[in-house]
Amino acid sequence: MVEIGLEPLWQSTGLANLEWGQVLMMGVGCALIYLAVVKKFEPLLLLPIGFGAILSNIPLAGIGGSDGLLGLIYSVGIETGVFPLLIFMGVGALTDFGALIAMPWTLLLGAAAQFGIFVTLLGALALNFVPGFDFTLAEASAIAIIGGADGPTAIFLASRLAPDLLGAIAVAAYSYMALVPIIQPPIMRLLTTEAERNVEMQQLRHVNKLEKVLFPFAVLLLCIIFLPSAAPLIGMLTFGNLLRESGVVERLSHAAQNEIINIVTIFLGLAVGSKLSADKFLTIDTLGILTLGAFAFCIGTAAGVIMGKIMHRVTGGKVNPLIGAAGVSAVPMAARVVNKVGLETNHHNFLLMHAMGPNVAGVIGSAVAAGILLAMVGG
Amino acid sequence: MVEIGLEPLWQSTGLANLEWGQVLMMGVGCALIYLAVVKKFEPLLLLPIGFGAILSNIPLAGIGGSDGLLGLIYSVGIETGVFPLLIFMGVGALTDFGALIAMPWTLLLGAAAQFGIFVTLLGALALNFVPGFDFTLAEASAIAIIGGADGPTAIFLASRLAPDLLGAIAVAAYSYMALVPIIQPPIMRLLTTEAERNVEMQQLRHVNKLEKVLFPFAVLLLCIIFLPSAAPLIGMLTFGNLLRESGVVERLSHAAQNEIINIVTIFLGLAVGSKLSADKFLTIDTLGILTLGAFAFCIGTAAGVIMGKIMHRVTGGKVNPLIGAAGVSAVPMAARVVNKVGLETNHHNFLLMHAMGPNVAGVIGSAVAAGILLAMVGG
Amino acid sequence: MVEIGLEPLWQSTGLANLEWGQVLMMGVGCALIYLAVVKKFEPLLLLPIGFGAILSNIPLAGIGGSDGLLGLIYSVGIETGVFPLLIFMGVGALTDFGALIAMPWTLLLGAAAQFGIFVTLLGALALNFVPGFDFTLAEASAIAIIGGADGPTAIFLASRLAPDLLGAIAVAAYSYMALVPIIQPPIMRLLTTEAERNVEMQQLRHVNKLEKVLFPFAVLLLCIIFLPSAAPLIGMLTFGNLLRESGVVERLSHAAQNEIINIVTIFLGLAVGSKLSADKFLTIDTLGILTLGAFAFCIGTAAGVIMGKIMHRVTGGKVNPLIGAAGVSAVPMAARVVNKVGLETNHHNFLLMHAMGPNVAGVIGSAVAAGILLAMVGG
Amino acid sequence: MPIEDLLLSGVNLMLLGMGIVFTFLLVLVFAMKGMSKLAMAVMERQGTVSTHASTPVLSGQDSATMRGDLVAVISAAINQYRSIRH
Amino acid sequence: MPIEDLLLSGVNLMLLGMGIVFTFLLVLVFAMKGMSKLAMAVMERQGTVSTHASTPVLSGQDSATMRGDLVAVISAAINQYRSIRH
Amino acid sequence: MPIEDLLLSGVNLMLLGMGIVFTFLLVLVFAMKGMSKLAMAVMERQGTVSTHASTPVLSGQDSATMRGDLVAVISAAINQYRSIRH
Ligand code: NA
Ligand code: NA
Ligand code: NA
Repeated sequence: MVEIGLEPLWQSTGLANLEWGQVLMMGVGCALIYLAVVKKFEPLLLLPIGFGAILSNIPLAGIGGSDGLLGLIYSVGIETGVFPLLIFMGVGALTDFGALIAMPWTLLLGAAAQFGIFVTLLGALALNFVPGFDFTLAEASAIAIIGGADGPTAIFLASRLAPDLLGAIAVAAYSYMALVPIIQPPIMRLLTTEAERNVEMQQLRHVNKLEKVLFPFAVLLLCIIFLPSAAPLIGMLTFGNLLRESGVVERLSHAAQNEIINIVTIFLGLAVGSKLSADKFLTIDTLGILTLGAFAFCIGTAAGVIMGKIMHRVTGGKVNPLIGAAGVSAVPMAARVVNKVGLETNHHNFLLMHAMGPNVAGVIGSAVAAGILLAMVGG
Repeated sequence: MVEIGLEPLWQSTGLANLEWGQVLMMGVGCALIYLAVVKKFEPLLLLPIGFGAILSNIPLAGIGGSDGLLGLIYSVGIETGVFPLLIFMGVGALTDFGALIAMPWTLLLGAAAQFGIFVTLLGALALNFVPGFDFTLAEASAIAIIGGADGPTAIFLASRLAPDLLGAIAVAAYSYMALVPIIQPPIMRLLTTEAERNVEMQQLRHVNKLEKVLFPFAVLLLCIIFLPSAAPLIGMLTFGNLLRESGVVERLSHAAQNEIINIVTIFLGLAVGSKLSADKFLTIDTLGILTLGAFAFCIGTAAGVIMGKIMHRVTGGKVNPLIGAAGVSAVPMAARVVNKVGLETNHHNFLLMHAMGPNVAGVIGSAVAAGILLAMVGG
Repeated sequence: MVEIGLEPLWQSTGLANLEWGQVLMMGVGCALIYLAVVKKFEPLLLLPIGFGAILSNIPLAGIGGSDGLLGLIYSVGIETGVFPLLIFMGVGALTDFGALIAMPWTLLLGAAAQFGIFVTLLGALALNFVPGFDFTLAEASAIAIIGGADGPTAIFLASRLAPDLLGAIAVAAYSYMALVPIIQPPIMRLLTTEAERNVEMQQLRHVNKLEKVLFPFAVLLLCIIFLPSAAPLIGMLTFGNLLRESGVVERLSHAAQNEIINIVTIFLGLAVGSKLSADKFLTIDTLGILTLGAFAFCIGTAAGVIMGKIMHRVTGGKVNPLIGAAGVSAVPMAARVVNKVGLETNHHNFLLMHAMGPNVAGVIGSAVAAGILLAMVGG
Repeated sequence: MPIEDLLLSGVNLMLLGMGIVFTFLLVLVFAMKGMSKLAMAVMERQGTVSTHASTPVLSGQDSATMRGDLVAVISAAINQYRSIRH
Repeated sequence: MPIEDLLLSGVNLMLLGMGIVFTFLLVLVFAMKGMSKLAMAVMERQGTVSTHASTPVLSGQDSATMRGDLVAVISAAINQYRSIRH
Repeated sequence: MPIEDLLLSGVNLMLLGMGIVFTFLLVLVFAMKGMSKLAMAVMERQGTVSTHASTPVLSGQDSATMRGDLVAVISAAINQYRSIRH
């Protein structure tokens, strides 16, 4: 007779098996969902990540384990790098690079903002002087990419260089992307004069269809020649963009912008959440990552604004240095923040379109930075 | 020279290789398609199941084999449990639990209707007295879940406890769900007086948005504490529901309610159909399963109605006992049947909304029952 | 200290690693994209194939390798045969077989046009007399299927019989399908008299719903009896068509016609592109395949038209022989070409609907031919 | 294999292949004609009986019969299968 | 296992099973009642405070607090976890 | 590895990294400027030649040329590749 008594019954309850770490991680999951739902912090990712954290910390159920639903999704979609790359395809299909094509020089603002990545890399290594921290170069690089302010890039790089830190890095990346409206404005105001913030930029020129079709090829060509390690990211971004701009594959462009990116986002979020286990997330490393992440965003913003000031000088005052802050990516949040801070000084100064140039340049810039880190450290 | 003659040609025809069992199973497949198309029996699942049965019984083609399309889909989606869980996410995203939140006591109707599951479990074991039957406890449990009147739950549990019976169990579950309008009314009329059926229930109170957002957490919390083995099912159901009710992830909610559930339904049906092979389906066990399934639905309905009568007494006549029949789940068919039987007695008595409470309670109830069976028998 | 110097930096650039073959293949990829975007050559497939060719030839990135995105997609979707079969399901769901049901005799036109396949098979074998060519029977069969003028069938068969030639075969199949408006008209004009081209055909009879529902079963039944090796292709085609015509599974039919086919098309194209590597594509074999492909289309068209002339005689002039050209499939391009050539002779003679019959018959015909080749050569 | 033998196999394959293609599609022609006749007969009868089959909710009587049908059909199949195998 | 023992297991399972189902759903009844009360209280308070929470773009002050909250919550969790484990 | 060496690697990486990022994006600036010029020239020429390229159905002459193009391009590629490898 199969023994079905009260003792095995009790042993099969969650109460009898819950560990403190799991309870705490479920709390973290709930906090992420709270931020997503109530505060509208990047809800498309933080809600699934938070729920994934709850599910994978349920005792006995093993949902995050190698046979569990979230564990399976993780191994199929994130370990292989497939999900972040498909998201990048969707981002490419959703992005209009017209503003960047009209103002190619704003690419330099996107370049400058990547300074946040590399300073954070140094910061992560320097943190090793503090007892309790022991980041390798690969881990420091994965943490540094938070400064790229780009979720899929961060997840892609972390899955390659530091899978154990992936949960914390993804949470930090998306949280700070949502916090861009709080982090950036003080830095922007501090580094610019009122006169600079007051600059009205001339209207963008018209960009024709052929330019938009050739643009993905130009970016991909340089990537092939100089930095093939960035080719998976840049390749899928430009592929998605070509689907959009070619105008002959409407069905596929629609699928990349909707079905694929939506389905993958649900699975990506749940799978990232499955990495929020107590033993990997509730460590001193996570505090370091959260601190370094904030630091990265601040440095990146500052570097972008300072490059903006340089361009302001060089162009004889035609460039409003505020748009440099949009170079961190965090599309389209950072561009909206630029617009808002600009309007504070001058009620008729709409910088949104001008900020979109450096904003999308930041996406390319951080993919390039990710490629460099992969090539130099990933070997 | 490669020999290409008439003899190998004949050997490559279906005629030369068809076995009787395959012909019979193709007939079963056609019968299922007939029921789906002409009689509108759960067509979303019975049509793909029936077609899958035909395809996987074609000689030589090996479509249901380990290298064949349906065999591959089965091993990726059902053996792993992924497909039923994704369907549950979609069900969560499609379900408005408002009626249940307005009348939490109707959860008890959903509880009572699960009696059908456990009585059927006993019945399956008792059937072993009949020569030819030899159900283990695990197999009996998988058969019993048909009484839950919930397709994905039945497939999920069967794939874990009795994969060989999965085809017959899935066919029985969906067939009887479609037969709810024939099975339930006589039982409902038999067990209730005209006065009871005549009861008009008061209008449901308004349920606010926050309640709807908190509801999935309440259900999941109890599942974590008491019954973690039900967490995969309950977890995905509540996740889907949170996507719906949070109001901040419209894109993801839409994907769960449409793209994902539609795609998975096609594949789930075909893969279940691939388990309808002669040697597994054309056994005496299948007759037992079909009989027990009908039995399970009857008992579940009766138990729900009797609990409805108890609530009718306790509340001093405020509850119409008919709504207890909706506790078996089979959403939304069972609720519609309640409404129809109610209207027979009183032309102005619309019970549909009141029956939706126990109806969705039945989904939670059978997921809970599945968790119990997994925990007690699945180990 | 990790060595991060200029030498490894240079070694990580594409410039230092690019091989000529890769550059050439990227050029081929660009040419395919050019044809897709500017000339509207089957853009839904040639654009992803072309981009896949570029991506998989990027040095160091390994995107087409076994761990790369495209390599993974290839092994999951094409090596298993899943993608072409899902496309076939979508084709079935998108196709209205009404014109064929109204004129069942036009099936013979679809049969005749398959002559292109088998003559090309002979041609491929005869090419072995030319030094440098050494096609096996399996390879010759895979090449011959280009004459079926049906992309997914060609990819399915090539993945089974000659995976190394898959890239070239897919490129040839889709290119020539796009070239149908150039290849066919001269042959059609050459083989028909003005009087024949002038024939106006009587209006198609009405086809009722039940006929459309029974049609997929009739086709599948014959396939089961005579040619089970064609069952994967014919099975998924008829399944998709039943989803469409049954009228009870609107959600699933919509998913097969949109989400599934769009998503799979993107992945199929990219994965086929990943087979366009220099060592497999830049061979004398490819030139042979391109030549044989054009040859196959010409022979298929001619055979169809000649069978059309026979039917013209037999029916006492009721059949316009032009519609035989549509028997090669290439849906709906070939039917449109027939319509256009018909209008040249007689401005009031709209043959489009009459050409749709042989056109969809050609799809069935080439799936049957593929089944024969699989059964005879694939063993 | 010498090229001549390959070619011979190819010719063989062509003859058989075209033969099967034509046979298959010719049989399909007749199958479709039969099917169409059947379908029209059924539709005509149904037309007089009213469009009964397309009512979305089952009427009691109709379905009760049919449920009998389902169990009957499967039972018959199982019996037949068992009697053949044993 | 003899059928009688199986049946005994089955009865055992039935009693336990229905017991758990009822307990679970009964506790859920009370959990839902509590939750509804809480939700209505919160909504009422919010109703007077204005529909603050649903503003899509964050106001500076509100979010600054919250960012403190996020880091504070996670820090507290980590500290607690470490103090328990060590 | 001692932390000092790690930091040295980090500084190295930072200098190289920012160098490459700036070089890459600077070259991209010029590539884009060139591309835009090219695109505008092409569009202007096309504007006068009419919007020929966007006709959905191929005109015979145009495509015949192009089909020659396709085979020619691939043939050239294959020849070049073979001549290099052998
Ligand atoms: Na960035
Ligand atoms: Na239920
Ligand atoms: Na064809």
